[in-house]
Amino acid sequence: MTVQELPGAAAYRPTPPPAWKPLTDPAPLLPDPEPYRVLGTDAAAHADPELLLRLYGELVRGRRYNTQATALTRQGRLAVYPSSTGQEACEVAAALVLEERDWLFPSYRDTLAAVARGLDPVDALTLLRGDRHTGYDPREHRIAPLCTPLATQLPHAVGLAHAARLKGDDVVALAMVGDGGTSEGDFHEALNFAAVWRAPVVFLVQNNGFAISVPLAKQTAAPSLAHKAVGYGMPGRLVDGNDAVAVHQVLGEAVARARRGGGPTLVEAVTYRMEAHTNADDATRYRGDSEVEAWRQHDPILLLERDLTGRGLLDEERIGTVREAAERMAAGLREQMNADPVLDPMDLFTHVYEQQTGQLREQAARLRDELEAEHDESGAEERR
Amino acid sequence: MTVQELPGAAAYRPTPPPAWKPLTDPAPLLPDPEPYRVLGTDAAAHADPELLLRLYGELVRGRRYNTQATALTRQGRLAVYPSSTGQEACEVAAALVLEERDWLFPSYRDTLAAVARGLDPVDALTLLRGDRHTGYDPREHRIAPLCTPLATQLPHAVGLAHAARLKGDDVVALAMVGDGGTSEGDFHEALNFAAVWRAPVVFLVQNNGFAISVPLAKQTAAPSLAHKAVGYGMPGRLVDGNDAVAVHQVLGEAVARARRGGGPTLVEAVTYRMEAHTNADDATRYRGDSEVEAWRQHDPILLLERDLTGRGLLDEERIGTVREAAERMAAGLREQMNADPVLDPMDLFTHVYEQQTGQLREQAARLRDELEAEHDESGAEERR
Amino acid sequence: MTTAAATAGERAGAVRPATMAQALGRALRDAMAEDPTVHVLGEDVGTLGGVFRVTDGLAKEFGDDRCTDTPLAEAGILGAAVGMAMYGLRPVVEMQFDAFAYPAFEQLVSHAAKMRNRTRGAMPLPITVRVPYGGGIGGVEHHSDSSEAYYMATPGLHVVMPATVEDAYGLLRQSIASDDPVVFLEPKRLYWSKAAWSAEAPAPVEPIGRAVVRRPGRSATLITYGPSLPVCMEAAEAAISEGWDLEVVDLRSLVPFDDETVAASVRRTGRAVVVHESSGFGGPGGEIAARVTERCFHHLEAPVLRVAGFDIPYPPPMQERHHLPGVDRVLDAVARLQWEAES
Amino acid sequence: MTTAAATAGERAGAVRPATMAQALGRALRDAMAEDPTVHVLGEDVGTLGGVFRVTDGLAKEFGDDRCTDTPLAEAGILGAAVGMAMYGLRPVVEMQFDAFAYPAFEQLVSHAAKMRNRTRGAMPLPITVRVPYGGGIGGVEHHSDSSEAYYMATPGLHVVMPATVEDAYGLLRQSIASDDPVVFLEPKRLYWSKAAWSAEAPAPVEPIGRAVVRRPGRSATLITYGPSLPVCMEAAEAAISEGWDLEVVDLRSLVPFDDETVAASVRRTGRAVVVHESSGFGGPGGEIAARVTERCFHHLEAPVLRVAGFDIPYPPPMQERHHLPGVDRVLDAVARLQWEAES
Ligand SMILES: Cc1ncc(C[n+]2csc(CCOP(=O)(O)OP(=O)(O)O)c2C)c(N)n1
Ligand SMILES: Cc1ncc(C[n+]2csc(CCOP(=O)(O)OP(=O)(O)O)c2C)c(N)n1
Ligand SMILES: [Mg+2]
Ligand SMILES: [Mg+2]
Repeated sequence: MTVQELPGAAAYRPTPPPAWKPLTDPAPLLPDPEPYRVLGTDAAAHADPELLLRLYGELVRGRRYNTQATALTRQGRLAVYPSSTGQEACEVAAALVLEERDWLFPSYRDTLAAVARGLDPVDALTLLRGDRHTGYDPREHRIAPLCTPLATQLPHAVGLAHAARLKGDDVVALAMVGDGGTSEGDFHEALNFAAVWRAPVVFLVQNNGFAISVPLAKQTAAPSLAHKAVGYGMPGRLVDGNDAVAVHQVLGEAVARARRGGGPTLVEAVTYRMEAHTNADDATRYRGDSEVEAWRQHDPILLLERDLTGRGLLDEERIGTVREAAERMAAGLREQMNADPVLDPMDLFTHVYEQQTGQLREQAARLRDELEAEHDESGAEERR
Repeated sequence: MTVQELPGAAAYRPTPPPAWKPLTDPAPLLPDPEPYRVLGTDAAAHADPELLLRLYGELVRGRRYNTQATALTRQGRLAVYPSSTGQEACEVAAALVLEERDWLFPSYRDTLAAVARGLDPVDALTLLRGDRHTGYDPREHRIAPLCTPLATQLPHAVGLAHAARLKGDDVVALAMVGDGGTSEGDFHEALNFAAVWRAPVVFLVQNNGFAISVPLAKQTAAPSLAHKAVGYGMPGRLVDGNDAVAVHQVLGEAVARARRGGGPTLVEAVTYRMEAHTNADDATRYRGDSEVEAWRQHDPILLLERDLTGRGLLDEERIGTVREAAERMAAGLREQMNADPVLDPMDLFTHVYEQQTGQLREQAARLRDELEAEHDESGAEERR
Repeated sequence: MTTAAATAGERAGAVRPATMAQALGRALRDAMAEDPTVHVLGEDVGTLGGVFRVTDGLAKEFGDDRCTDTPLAEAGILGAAVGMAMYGLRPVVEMQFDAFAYPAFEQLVSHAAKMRNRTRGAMPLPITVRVPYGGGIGGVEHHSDSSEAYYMATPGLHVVMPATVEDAYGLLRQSIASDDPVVFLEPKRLYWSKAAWSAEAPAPVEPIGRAVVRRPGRSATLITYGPSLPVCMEAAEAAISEGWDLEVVDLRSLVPFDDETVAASVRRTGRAVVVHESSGFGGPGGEIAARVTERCFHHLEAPVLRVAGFDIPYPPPMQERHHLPGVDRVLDAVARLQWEAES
Repeated sequence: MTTAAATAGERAGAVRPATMAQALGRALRDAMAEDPTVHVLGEDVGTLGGVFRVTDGLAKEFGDDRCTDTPLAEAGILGAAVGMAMYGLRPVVEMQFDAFAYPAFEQLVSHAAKMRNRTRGAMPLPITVRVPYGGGIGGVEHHSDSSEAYYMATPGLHVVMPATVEDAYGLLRQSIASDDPVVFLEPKRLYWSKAAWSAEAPAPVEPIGRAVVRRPGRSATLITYGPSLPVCMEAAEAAISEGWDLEVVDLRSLVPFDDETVAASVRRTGRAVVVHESSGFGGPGGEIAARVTERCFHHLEAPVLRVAGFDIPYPPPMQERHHLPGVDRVLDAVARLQWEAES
């Protein structure tokens, strides 16, 4: 290396490092400073009444589903239920915003989204009843299995959306995750892959304030969870998660962008988990009544009902009809869940591999012998 | 739920969701749109000449260390070397910006930073020579082991900085990672923990354009890697990684902020890996000469040398002195690395646990027998 | 009884029924009280006291900095614990459920297990990773895994599994005091098991690495640990009527493994069955059977048999009873120990 | 020879020396050419052709969308592969080195392994995870792990380990064609091993799940796989002069495990040694020894012995020769098979 002849220091302009390209403008990626709202604003007047009423019906049905499922846990008919009471606007909007060919990737809390998308209300609950891990064929309604390990479903959504795009199919994937789930490495890796691949996927974070007992402030120091989008180069959107119309609009725009090749979006819906984490949890250990009470005034059904009633789209009678429909659904669910599921223990060995391995055949044979012996014995007892 | 008495839709103001707090202003967290530079700008005149000369000396020494280490791979004295040639400004600034009581968390490419911090040049190379995983006591110079699994050292840095803060010690941790490493889940989790805990830690991303063969554009779609900071609620800073003075300043500010309790910072230094990934890699498979050539004009030593020469702080003579010192270091390194390390195979069993388990004792005894048998045999051969 | 003895008795405190969860909580509390470098961290360990309430009260007594609710990221938790241990703290990490320790696998295997060795003893990592593990509590998918096979195959980790209330306390204290990383597997379905126990003067227990004969016997040895110990004890009782006097060995730790106690028992009885809940194939039973056979070959009247979970993903709760090794399967295996040879 | 046969011979193509790496690359190429749903993804698999050059040329021939350089994140890679497989693709993932598959552990264990079972067969995942594995190539820390114990203990995964050039091709083709997830362990130190092989007409190989007797013998059975096969073959040759005629069984897959072939061999020979490079404790050898003993107890003249890596973190390259099981250790174990009983 030789010392080069140089002009005086002041004479040369600083040049950027050679490969440095001017930055993409981060401004369009940044979320607005406050959650987007429609209900109670002038914008509500422009919303499609039919959609509003559909949303309302699903919200009421969804709430009823939640309360019924929680009741079933008390009756011992459901092992555990993570209720989405208070979050129905997100659940329902996520389901309704998708086309039939699209895919939904729910977390363990999102049975309701699956049901709103058309899944049988009982099939959606097998995981939580304990008879089957996944009570449905994911391909039938294009709903991935309800996912328990947090955030792990997000890369699946990216891979599926990517695969669909490669095949030339017009398919969007919508993946749901909680505020707590955003801290997991899989959240990061999924969003990064999605942005690099421009995969047609929408990430919906339901920020319901808590990860079990841990409040958002112990989860992140970010201005908002939507701000995380900038770091991946995708738009971040912040929406009032209890305003079903707003959530539907924001998700709708994100789905449309994904569909036209514009890549992924991160949507943070600010909402609140009105019930405990699950029926097994005791929420009084980590939060006060006043907080819950304040959110009760911001109930998603209340917000929409107010708006629709205020604008004459809804009256006591129509409300009654909607509630009756929800009651019928609940009654059906109750009845169906009262039947004990019929299970074949031999199923344990059927789907481990496509072809049963020798050792599984041996183990299956052993269990069959045991069951037969049990059967003979109880038969013998009966005969006695 | 009863339908409440409501005012007309237009009459009520939208209220934000109850727990929603006004956002932290993301503006101060966002990096400037272009990498910060000092050299070649008026700001250079304000830099401390002593620091400038120190940086210069270390850069030259660092470059020599890199070329010597690469030469040692050709001579079979070093198994592999991931050179930081071209990145010396980052390596050196990271080392010099820290106080003695602070901690450095280097990645596998950052032997140079460790050496610039005072680590013995040979001890820094044992991992790559293959005689010892870590050739030094991390506590002696407060340098964590050179870390191979990408980004996994970042949560360590956070934990250590957090522990120091809890103990009331005035200690900052600086953790180094590559552009590729930012895609790993551990990067995400570490930055999030650091921000939530306000841990005194500085993350230095050396964006050298490649992760082995994969260029940045396949790694991220973000405006810059520094933009990732916003999503964690920490400041992101973008700096010309070949401008040693700028890197030193930006890191210095970040370290100072961390020290005074201001929490973590993410610094992205834009630089370039001038050599192949390691001596075993063939960079011509994935990049052209012209790109490398352009960066050669932006060499960190050249930039600083130009500036110092232009301002009369450096002349041929002083340059000569600096280079001679570097040559002496290189000669010493060469000589020391020419000696075969003396290894005791029984060491394999010494540090698995504090107390050797029974089975390790058995295995150690077996190896000892084997070695003695070998020894006897070769002794017998010699005697023959 | 002398007055001194009475006073000692009083100081020792009353022996009351305690659950394993309570004993574990007490162990954490006492360790934190004695040693200010002990820190507890994990998801929901603070305000909530953990989903199993093992850490209940710790945040209140020692503050949030000593018992910390972390963000929800297991690699981050264990990685941070590594850094804290590097600085001289003694972190105790809680993983919420067994399968949720998997995200931390790389930090556990590539760092926690290797740091002492990598630094030639300069940087030991005194980390305890508490993992509520195993099934039998009706948990949904991912809440009932037995993953000890992964940990025991990882040199550098200790793998400890208490099966009694006394051991829960004693082994956890020892694990926290250990200068090495310990994976501490807490059998979920024993959390609410009770025993008479004194929180004020907990009985000392054998050190980690020592197996204990829980029931002496002469016909055959049941080798087990953790959640399967009660199953084996019950099986041993039931076996009496079949004419078998079974010895039950509780391993208490897989690493270190107590070859002496196990081999001595099998040499005495000449027959052995390994019982665990983890899947059989690639599970601890293979290692144990192989070790025992290597050491006791000429004393064995029959091959060492294994009773284990099936080689399937953990089933839905309504099916788990078919999967879990119960008393009948243990007795069935004992019956297959080639007793004909005897007569 | 008829003309037809000659033509077939020509079509079959020339038999030339090929390395295992080349055979693997060819398997990927042929699979991609035959089936458009086969996609390769991983770090540096595209432009660079992988750090071991196994994927060399694939991106050029099939485009970036079929052979994709991903961001550097293993959980993301495997997680994306799960999603791709859910949509009907057949992803082949490359993990750059063995220890760098650990970040993907949760995706592998909690999803890839369980999806078929969870959905009761509705959603099988035809994913192949290629892992360059094992030591002996002088790699620095984290570049020489043997982690088959983790995978074999995970129901739902197939675990396949080729040891020959023919198997490298044949087993990889079978793995990609399998509708189940396969962890495909490529012994790094055999990448450059050569054998005469025809790329145009690769010889068909036994199916996954079948062990193969690589060398018949009568004195004792060496049970092995992957990187240790050449060691065992060499040991068998060396054993001749000691008067031992060793049979060598190459398992080829740990899951499924071929009990028949292995047990048949041991029943014939009455003695067995399991040889692998992975650490002994909790490694595959325990399972294998236990299975063999369960099945062949009364045929065994001596306990099944194991020759394995030590129970230590993989050592620095300059020390690895002490760690790796070599010919001498295999012969030493054979010598300990209680031959006195014979006479
Ligand atoms: C990887 C992983 N770690 C831990 C858990 C245990 N867990 C179940 S739900 C939950 C909290 C989730 O919080 P959030 O993501 O905000 O979703 P929410 O429950 O609020 O819907 C935790 C820690 C898990 N399921 N997966
Ligand atoms: C977890 C993990 N995955 C993969 C690798 C293999 N690997 C070593 S270096 C490297 C590229 C790193 O790129 P970057 O982070 O940009 O650092 P640089 O090499 O440019 O300094 C890869 C993929 C690794 N070491 N660790
Ligand atoms: Mg939440
Ligand atoms: Mg790089």
